[in-house]
Amino acid sequence: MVEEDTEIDCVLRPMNCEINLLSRSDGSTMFMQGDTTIVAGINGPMEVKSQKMAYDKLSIEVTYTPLTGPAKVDDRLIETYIRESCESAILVSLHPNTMICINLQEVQDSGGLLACAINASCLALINSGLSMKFTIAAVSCMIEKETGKIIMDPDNTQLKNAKAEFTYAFDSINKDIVCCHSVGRFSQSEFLASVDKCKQVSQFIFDFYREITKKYANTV
Amino acid sequence: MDLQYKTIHPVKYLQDHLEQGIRPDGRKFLSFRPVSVNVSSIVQADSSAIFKLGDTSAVCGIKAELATPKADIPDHGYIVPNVELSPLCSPKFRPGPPSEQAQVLSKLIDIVLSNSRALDLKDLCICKNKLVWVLYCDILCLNYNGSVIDACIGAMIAALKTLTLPEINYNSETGVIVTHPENRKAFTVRTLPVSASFAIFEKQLLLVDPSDDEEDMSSTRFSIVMDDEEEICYIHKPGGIPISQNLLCKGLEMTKVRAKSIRSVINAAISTLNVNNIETNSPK
Amino acid sequence: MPVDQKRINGPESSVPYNIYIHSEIKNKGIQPDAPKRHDGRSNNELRNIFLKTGIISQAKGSAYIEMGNTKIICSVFDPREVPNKTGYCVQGELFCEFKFAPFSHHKRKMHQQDAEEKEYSLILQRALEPAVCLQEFPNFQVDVYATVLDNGGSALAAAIMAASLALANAGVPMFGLVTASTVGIYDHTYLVDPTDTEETFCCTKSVPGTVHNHGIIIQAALPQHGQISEMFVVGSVDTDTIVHSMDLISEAHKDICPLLEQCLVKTVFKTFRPNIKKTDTK
Amino acid sequence: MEVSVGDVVMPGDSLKDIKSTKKEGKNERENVILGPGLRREGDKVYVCKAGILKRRDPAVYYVDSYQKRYIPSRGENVVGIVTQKSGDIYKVDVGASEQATLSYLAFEGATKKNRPDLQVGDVIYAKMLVASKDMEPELVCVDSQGKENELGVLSSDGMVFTCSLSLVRKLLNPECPLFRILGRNQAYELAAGMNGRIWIKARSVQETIAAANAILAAEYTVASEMQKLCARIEKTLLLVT
Amino acid sequence: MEFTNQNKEIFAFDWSKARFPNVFKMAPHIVPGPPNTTALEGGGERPMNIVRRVGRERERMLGMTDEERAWRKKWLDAQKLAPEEPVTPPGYYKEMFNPIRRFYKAPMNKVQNMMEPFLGYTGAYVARHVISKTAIGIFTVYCIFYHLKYNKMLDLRNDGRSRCQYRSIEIETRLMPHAHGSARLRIGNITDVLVGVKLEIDTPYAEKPDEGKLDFFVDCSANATPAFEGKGGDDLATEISNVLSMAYQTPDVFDLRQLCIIPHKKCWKMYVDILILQCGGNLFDAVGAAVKAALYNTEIPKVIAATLDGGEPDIQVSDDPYDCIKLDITTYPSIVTVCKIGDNFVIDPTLEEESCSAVNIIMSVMPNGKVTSMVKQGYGSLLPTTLIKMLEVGKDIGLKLNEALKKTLEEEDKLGRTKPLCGFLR
Repeated sequence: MVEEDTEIDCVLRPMNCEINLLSRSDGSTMFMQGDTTIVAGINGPMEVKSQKMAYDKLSIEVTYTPLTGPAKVDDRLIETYIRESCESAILVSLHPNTMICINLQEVQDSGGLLACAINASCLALINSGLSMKFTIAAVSCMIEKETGKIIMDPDNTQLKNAKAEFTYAFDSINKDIVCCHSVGRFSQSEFLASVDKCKQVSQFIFDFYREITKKYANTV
Repeated sequence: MDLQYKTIHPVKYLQDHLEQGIRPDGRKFLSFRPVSVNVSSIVQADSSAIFKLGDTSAVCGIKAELATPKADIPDHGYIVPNVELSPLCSPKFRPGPPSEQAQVLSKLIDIVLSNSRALDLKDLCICKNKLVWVLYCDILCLNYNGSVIDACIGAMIAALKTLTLPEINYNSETGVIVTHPENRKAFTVRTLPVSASFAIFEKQLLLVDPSDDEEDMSSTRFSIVMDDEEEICYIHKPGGIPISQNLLCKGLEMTKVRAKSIRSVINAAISTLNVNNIETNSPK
Repeated sequence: MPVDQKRINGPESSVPYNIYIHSEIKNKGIQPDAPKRHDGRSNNELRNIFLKTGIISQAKGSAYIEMGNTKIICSVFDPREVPNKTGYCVQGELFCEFKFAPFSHHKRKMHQQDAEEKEYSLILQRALEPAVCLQEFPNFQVDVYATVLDNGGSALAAAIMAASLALANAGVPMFGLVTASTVGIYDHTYLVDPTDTEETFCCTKSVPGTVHNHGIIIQAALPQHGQISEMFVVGSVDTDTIVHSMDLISEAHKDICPLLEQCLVKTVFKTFRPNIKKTDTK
Repeated sequence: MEVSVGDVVMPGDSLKDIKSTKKEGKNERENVILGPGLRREGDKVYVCKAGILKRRDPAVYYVDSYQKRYIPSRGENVVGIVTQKSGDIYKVDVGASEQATLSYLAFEGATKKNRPDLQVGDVIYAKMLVASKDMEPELVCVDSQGKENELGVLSSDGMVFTCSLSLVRKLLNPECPLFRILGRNQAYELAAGMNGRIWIKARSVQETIAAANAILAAEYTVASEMQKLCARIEKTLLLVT
Repeated sequence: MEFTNQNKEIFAFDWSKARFPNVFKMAPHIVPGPPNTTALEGGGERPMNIVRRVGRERERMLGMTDEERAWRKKWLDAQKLAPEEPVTPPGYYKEMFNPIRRFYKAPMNKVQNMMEPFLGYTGAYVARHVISKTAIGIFTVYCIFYHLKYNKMLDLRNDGRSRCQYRSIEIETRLMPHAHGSARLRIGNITDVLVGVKLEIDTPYAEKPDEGKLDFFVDCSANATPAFEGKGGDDLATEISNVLSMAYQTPDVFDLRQLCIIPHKKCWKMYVDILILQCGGNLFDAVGAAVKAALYNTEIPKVIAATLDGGEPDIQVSDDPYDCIKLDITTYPSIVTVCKIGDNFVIDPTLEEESCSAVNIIMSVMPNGKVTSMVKQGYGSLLPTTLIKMLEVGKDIGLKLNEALKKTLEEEDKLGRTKPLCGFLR
């Protein structure tokens, strides 16, 4: 319903988002970060199957479907990251005995897939109107092999000469680390530097969220 | 009385302990459980290790087999780590295909192996394009009491470190393979990645090496894997409440100390094995 | 075969290196007529048994058994409702799962239960059922999981004993302890408590055309009641041989039963008098 | 980030200067009411839904947000579909996570002997009596005086369609001119449930569909353009008939 | 003394009773001491010894006074039986026999009394005993007879079979023209099993390069019994296929080497598919026999050319359907279930009998009498002696079953290919 095509900053790849595009879901979004594209849909709160019921909180089920082939072990890890991150963002105690399903479909992967998936699910959550403690923004970055430079939001070509790759998610209140994933070996100082850099950049994503919300809030 | 209290009010039970500055198993907040390692106890496996972290224990057995390499990386062998959280180790698990948790654990271990570059897959090549080794590392959790990833990584690394492979002669023209089981060569492991797990409770309270109950009731958990050179191989925090950078730094410092001690335990276990080997071999 | 998407997969096919070992080295052979077996035992001698209970803290009851190279760990959990069951059932149920660890065998085992493991699970269940007071927990089932870490022969018999110890350790009401032992038969040689090489030797090695006895007999019994709870024969043996080996096995049971009892007594002592320093039995 | 009334807010934002409009001669301490989308933690008030922060006198704060899934809330009128009859209750699907219950006796003039004739599949307009996160929601078709008061079974000639919850809120806002404008030239009956379900019945099928489309189109139309929207709808209707 | 008076009355009433007090009256005079009157009237105690010390020789010899001699004389006189003596005192009978005996003796006493006038006392006495003892004897015989007739001991089952008897077995082979071998077997018109054998070319296992593969697959159709619906039959199916694969495991029975085409490269893989159509008890035996029958008529196509062409195997299979190899079933075992019910064993149990038994053993017996596999089923346990007995029974039955099966199959084979198909798959 809303097309957003603004280049926020040269640090991050251009973000692009269309929300509420699935009519049957309670909240949905298609989120692009550069060429990496993910469609996320949320259903719920709805009734739980008895074996997965948590009597004191909302349970979250995440299904990630890769572009080709059936879901593999690798995708389970992405699902875990998204489930646990979303669980921290949602006010789970408000809806006991119920569950929500977050369905993610990879459309294109050109680097930073995990970050893109987390951002997409956060946007879908905002769209669904579920009560949340805060929003989360995920940023990926890498350390270049030769120069040791930190490159924000790298794409696939840049990633080829990466020494290490990080994905962080931050909350919108204190900008603390919600989730953290890394690939490759790195030293402590490199790690801390990358956290700092990503933390700064995450503000752009939060601003982007606000921008999107503003767009549709005004029309409704 | 203690037991009843624990079953009726599990959360309050833990909170009361934490308020008193002690954990239910009597440890301080920042003290790790004792580690013990036992290597090469399983005869049928090519190499094996049992890693105990307090109650938590995991056993890793490695079976080496032969296969043809992938076409795009013809000189790379395979390493296939799989974690099995069988119903044996905890009432949480049911028989059947691996649970999501087991799948995530397997993947994490796979990531740690590739991140740390502890082994070079080229070492597993016997004949380029034709024959390579496949190392099936099966990690079996025997007792599930928290920080399982630490135990799994420990068991796997100790097993890999003691792995020896028999000499294989491959005739690339006829395709005949001959194994010489007497000439076993040690497999090089470049570094020993060691993992440490942490649990965070409300008000940013940091607990190291959490037990199963502590893990369940914690607000968030994270694990750090470090190698010999104090380089970080993996930082894993799947979600949960946001934590500050300082807390992570504290975790990093703790990991450094912990990694050193675990490494010495593993090395000690391996050296006793070598001593035994020499002793048994010498009379002959 | 469909690829298992829930595990990390290696190459599509791989072969163990053992099959390429030169046949001269491989066939060291077992002489059935030799006075001593290849591990230095006499034919009727059992291997040393090491038993320990309560090694899995998360389980209600657990036991670990080591017989020579065979290492088995077994755990028992609280009764839970029988899943997918409608209606009342007077007797409780035992659910047994027997699993070889992938690395426990000469040949790598797959993760899924294969036919052999399923069969062994059933045998395990049938061996234990007569010993458990099933009427004590109607409509509920007790889960017993046994995993073979290292298969040095007679794994099933060891698993049965470990499981009965674990059940006792868990406080499941029982009529008596279950002991089990294996006899390998080759011609007129009876090998009590065979190792894995002896097992394969007894199972397969036979000259076609001749009518040798060969096979494996596993028997589980409640020695305190003189009852046989399970009997399992595979191979090709005549009934006289079976009868003879049953005698041999009952001799073995008499030796094993006190070991199990001792182990349990020690566990009880440890629980009530934790200060007493424990010593290992071998 | 601190926000104030009228801003677009995001979950995690905290509210600046919450105060009640002080009126002369009244008590200084007046209660501040936090509506949907706001929560208090310690002495701070946080936003928990994305939308526009609004305020009504004397001191009611709430977030106007977009939402599709209905979360039951006490006292709201909803449109539901009967899915099951069991014992002395009906189960009614209101689009929430659980089905709501509706007692046989919760109808005007219903007694143990005189039961209402409700079939599975009937559409009802009911009031939410009990709505708690831990309990099954419960509906009634009578008001506190025991009168029907427009609640009850809706005729099967009408049409039920779903829309977002925010649209219903917008339509039911007294300032929204849509129903008035639509009603000038067309006769229609309408029941709008807070659960995002609207039941509508006009003279003919065409008119019913046209009115429904007008309502759905109103989601993205500002109040000033509603006149135009209705005119367009009427024009198409004339063409059809 | 009041006695006379009393005596008269009694005398008038019952003569024999009247004598009694007189005899007894003497006793207190013979032996000094307080007369034990309670023993007279009261019926509760045993009759006292009226002889007292006079009864003993030694005491009699001790200096007797004249008075005593008189007494003795009197006593001796009293010892002489009067014609109406001996007299049975009232209560004597009651004392000698307990109430139960009195009860069951009563009718015969009556009979005896009735016969006495005709046969005299002795005759009546003998007759009475002969009659009663014979009656008891006949009764016992009848009891035993009934016991045997209506108990297991009679070796009869509720369908009229004896313990070691099979229900009628029907076998039809070669009824599926597309399979390499097939058989259908019915036991007692209830249990119904269909077996098909299929062959495929496959690569052998790396560790057994010169062996083929034999695979048993059991499918429990949900039509057989409602319990098999869904996954209900899976356990039973695994159990049956396990028993089969164990029975055929040893090379003495089935040499997998005969399925080899080119070692390391190609071999036959034999699929034995078993479909359970109806379940009426004794599935294992039915499946075992059906598999044996199916294997009997299995025809392995002849490989006419097997060459290694540059490492790649090249195989040509004969097109002629008559050009084939048959399997030698002389070593194949048949499966016997011995079902323990109570203290006895039955063969070929029906469903009801199966549900009654706590233990049954399933054994596969080769035609030479060797056991290739044995498993116990059921939740019960056994005594070693019982087990051995069951083994013997099973072995005997297995031998007979093998024999009968072989004969039947040969007979059917004689019919040749022209044999009309009468199975349900026509």
